Amino acid sequence: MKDYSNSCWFKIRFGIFSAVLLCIILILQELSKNGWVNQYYLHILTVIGMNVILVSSLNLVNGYLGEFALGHAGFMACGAYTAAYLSTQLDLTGFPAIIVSLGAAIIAAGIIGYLIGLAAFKTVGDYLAIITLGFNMIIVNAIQNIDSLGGPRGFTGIPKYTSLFSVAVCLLATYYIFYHLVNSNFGRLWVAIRENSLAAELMGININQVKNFVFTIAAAFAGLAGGLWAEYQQFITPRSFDYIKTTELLVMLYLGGTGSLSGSILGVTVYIISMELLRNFLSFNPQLVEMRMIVSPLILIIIMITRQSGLLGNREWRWLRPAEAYIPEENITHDSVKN
Amino acid sequence: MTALKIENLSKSFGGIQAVLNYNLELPDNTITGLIGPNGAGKTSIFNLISGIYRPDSGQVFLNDKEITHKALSMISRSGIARTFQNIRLFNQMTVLDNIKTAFHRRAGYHFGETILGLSKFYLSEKKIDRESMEYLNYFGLTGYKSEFAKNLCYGDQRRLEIARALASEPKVLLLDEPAAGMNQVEVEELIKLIRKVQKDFGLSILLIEHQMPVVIELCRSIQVLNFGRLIASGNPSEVISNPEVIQAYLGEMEPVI
Amino acid sequence: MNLLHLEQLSIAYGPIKALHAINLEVHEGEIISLLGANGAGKSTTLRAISRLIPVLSGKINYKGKNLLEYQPHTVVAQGIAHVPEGRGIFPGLTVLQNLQLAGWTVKHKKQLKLNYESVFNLFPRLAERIAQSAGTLSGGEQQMLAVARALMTNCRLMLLDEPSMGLSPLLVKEVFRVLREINKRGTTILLVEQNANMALKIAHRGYVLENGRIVLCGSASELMQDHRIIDAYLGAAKK
Amino acid sequence: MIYTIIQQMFNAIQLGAVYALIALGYTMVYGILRMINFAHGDIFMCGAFIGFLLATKIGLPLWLMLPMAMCLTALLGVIIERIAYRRLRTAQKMSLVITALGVGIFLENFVMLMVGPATKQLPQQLPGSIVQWFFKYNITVTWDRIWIIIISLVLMAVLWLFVNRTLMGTAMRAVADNKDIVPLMGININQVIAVTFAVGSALAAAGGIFYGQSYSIDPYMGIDLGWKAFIAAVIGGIGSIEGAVLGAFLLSGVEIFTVAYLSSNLKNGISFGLLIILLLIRPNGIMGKPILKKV
Repeated sequence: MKDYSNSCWFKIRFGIFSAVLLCIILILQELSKNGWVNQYYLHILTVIGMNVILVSSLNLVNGYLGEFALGHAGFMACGAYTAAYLSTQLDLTGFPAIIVSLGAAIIAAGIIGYLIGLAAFKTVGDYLAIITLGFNMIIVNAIQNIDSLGGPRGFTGIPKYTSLFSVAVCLLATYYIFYHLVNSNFGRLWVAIRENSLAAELMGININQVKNFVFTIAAAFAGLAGGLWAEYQQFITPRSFDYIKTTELLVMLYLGGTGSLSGSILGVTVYIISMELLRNFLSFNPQLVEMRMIVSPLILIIIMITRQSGLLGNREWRWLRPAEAYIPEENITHDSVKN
Repeated sequence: MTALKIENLSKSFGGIQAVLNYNLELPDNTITGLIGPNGAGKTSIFNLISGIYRPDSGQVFLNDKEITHKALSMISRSGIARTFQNIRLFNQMTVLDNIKTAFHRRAGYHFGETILGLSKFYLSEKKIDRESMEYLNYFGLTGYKSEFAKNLCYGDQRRLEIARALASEPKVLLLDEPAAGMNQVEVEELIKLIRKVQKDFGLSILLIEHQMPVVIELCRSIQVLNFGRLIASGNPSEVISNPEVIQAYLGEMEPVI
Repeated sequence: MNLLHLEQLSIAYGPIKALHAINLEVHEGEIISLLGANGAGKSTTLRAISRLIPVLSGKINYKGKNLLEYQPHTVVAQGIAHVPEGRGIFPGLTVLQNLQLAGWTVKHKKQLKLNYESVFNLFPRLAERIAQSAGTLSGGEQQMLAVARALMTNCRLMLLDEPSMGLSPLLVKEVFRVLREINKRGTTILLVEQNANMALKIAHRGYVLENGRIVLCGSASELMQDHRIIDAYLGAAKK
Repeated sequence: MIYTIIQQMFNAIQLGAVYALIALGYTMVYGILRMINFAHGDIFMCGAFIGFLLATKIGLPLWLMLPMAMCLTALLGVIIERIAYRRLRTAQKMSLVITALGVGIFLENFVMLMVGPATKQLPQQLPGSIVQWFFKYNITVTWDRIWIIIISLVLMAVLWLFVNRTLMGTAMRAVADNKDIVPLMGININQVIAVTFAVGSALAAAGGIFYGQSYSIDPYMGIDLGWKAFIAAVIGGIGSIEGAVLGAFLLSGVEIFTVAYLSSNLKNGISFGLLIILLLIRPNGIMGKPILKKV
């Protein structure tokens, strides 16, 4: 039988894939500077990339852990404002500035996520949804009241550090981490809690601790996406991180299907591209462009009624599946179980 | 040695006495049966032992250590595993992953090693895989390892639940009606399996069962509950000839009107 | 006369078959006991008759009508009342409100009044507690309320699911006395029980279910003497 | 000083009445289906716009427009339940919640397409003259506000009577209590749920029209007010009618006084903070009953 081969199996494939992807992106970026590739396409790809980070981190909580959290945009705001503030205040430029600001964004959002999780996971179900949403509103409201962050007018003058390339690097890193997490003991515990929290608890799992752990990770990655977003848009306002953003994330998540990393990629891609296509397709009539705004909720409703697990609920594309379990040789005796 | 000892356990729900002054001494390496009519408080006792309910009074000792008021997860960590009357598997997980969850406390890798995908992570995962497969082999479930647990047939789900409970390496196993809904052939297989599991793993088992043949075949001693109270206990032949037991189960044997 | 007739009724929960083509007849005015162990399919049978669960195959005939064409709430209007397992009262409502709801399908005021009279006559305890919320009643009283509610629907056939569950022996006797009384007043009863002796004592005929199949049927007195019944409850060692 | 407080309290009562009318819809649907109807805020918005169209396009007077708008919105609520929610009643809860979110977004965008994004003003149909008696004390209260408060309270009273004194109301509480048993009483559960949605939506429409009497309306107002009303329902104990009304007045009071004495920027933060603190201390709200955990 194969022995250690499948330990490298994913890493090799992933490495090759990343290298190819990043090369293509570098070439595209160069080409776009000369105007050979439309900037608009790169913009769409960048938006997709950032949203995939957001949606897949939300997927950890809402999909794998099975809790209904509604405040993800709040963590994005934490990251965005942390990155924005640091990148304008610190005396750094270029690569170190990106690392410091994004790192701080991750940590800030993670800490806030952890603290909120401490309070929020005292409740479950609908109440958890309400309470996370409440924290989202409070974060947004708090930012509105901090003058040094621009208050309700927004934060301007953020240097543009984010490019398609850096988004791609962050996305690949996110996926590498998430892939290992969901296919490890950590991820199995999350799904176990989702499937039957009582049985999970009776296997010795400290449910609240695990839940808060997932929540913190998800918040941290939302912070990363927020930081990327701030340094891409160069201008952020508190309003862009309220429940409307959360709702949009939920739509993409459930479109793709929960409990599946591939689903998150697919959901975001399908949603954003179809929105853009609709915009272009209907552009001959400005009235009709707005029609896409009714089309997207209709799609969501239809998907929920006809196909409740989304496009790829709880299933993965082959290349994101873990290696097949190692089958022991026949000579293993029953006694060996005892040890 | 006594694996599990319970003293004067009581619990009431809104005026209804579910369990009253229940006592148990479960010796090492034995199977004890718990029988009684529906609503007699058998499952309540399981819930009290495993910590789902908080007892009103009384104590539970596992290997002479008191576990009465510990958190749910701590009780199971100290060595009690159970199955449920209505099977509680992780339905949308594969059969193999169901077993693997039981390894969460001896995974052998930590968070950093996981997210970086270090070889220690892969090696430990492989070890967990192999050990889990041994459990599946033991219970004859190897062929279903990649199936979702919800797609197994009833008897296999029961066995998977027992396998998962065993994988967490308990000292005491609580089985709640493992034979419910099984036909004659399956029941006979189950009896063999439980006996074998008990011997191979050196377990002490507390067994709730409605099907008398199972209890009589397996248990050295039997306790009978009615209305939350212990009405009889002893070896199988004593118990089933006890008039009080007959009455609780069949009602009074009066002539038909 | 044949009031209810199950023909080759099969039911499955997902991939698990709960009933395997059972046949069962209930005649007008009878008390029928349906016995069996946990998970044998007794409750499933009742739930199928009151159309709470879908039927895989087979027929349910009631007074010559095909019950499969009905919905749960229209079955009640046909005169079938189901007293579910665990009583299933509305704990947040008062006793009176529980009874009022059960009278939902009774359209004539006069009939409704008669129903109340007969219920309170049969259960004077309920009349005393009319304004009390049902959740605060004792177990026995809750069971009485559940039966009373069935009577309020003007039923001709009453389906009872384990009325003795969780009740003390004295209360069980009381419940069974009332059931016999109700039967004497003209209501047919299909009774699901684990307490075989009690159930057979008041029944005219009985059926025994095992793993979704009917393995025994006959008159109550025959079943009482059948050693297999005793075996089923106390195992082989009883012999 | 005391007069300004009275003035603010008056404003709070008026806002509270609107919140209460919306919160009742949330609480009734939740009580019955254990479902947060995220689209309810948008049904409220639709009610306001239906009233707006009836008043401006057809020119109906208020006493005709209000009941008609309530009926039409009730119909809307029932249709939404029939098309989007009924099929998901037995499905896992998350799909239901997501569907409700989708319905909400749909309604917002649909109304926006129909009437445009600009804010609208409902025609003033109630007497806007100042109540002289209050004016003596420097408190500005107009007659239309008094009317709005009175009609709202009357509607709430009617609802209370309906739920507590009619058989249909008892059936609604029975569905909340033990949904599985209701069909065994011969009650069509779909009918009861439809009535619940109809009543909740009608009240939301009334809330929308009253809101439009004093404030401008726009297609996205449902989100904000919907959430506020929802918080009110949760604070009061979701599922409880008295709780929803109490929560609504409490929340509006907190909001009005925050704006008056602290800062209008803190309004949302403080109301959500109140919600979170209350949920952590009393998870079932002020009047809510604890839900038993069953194993």
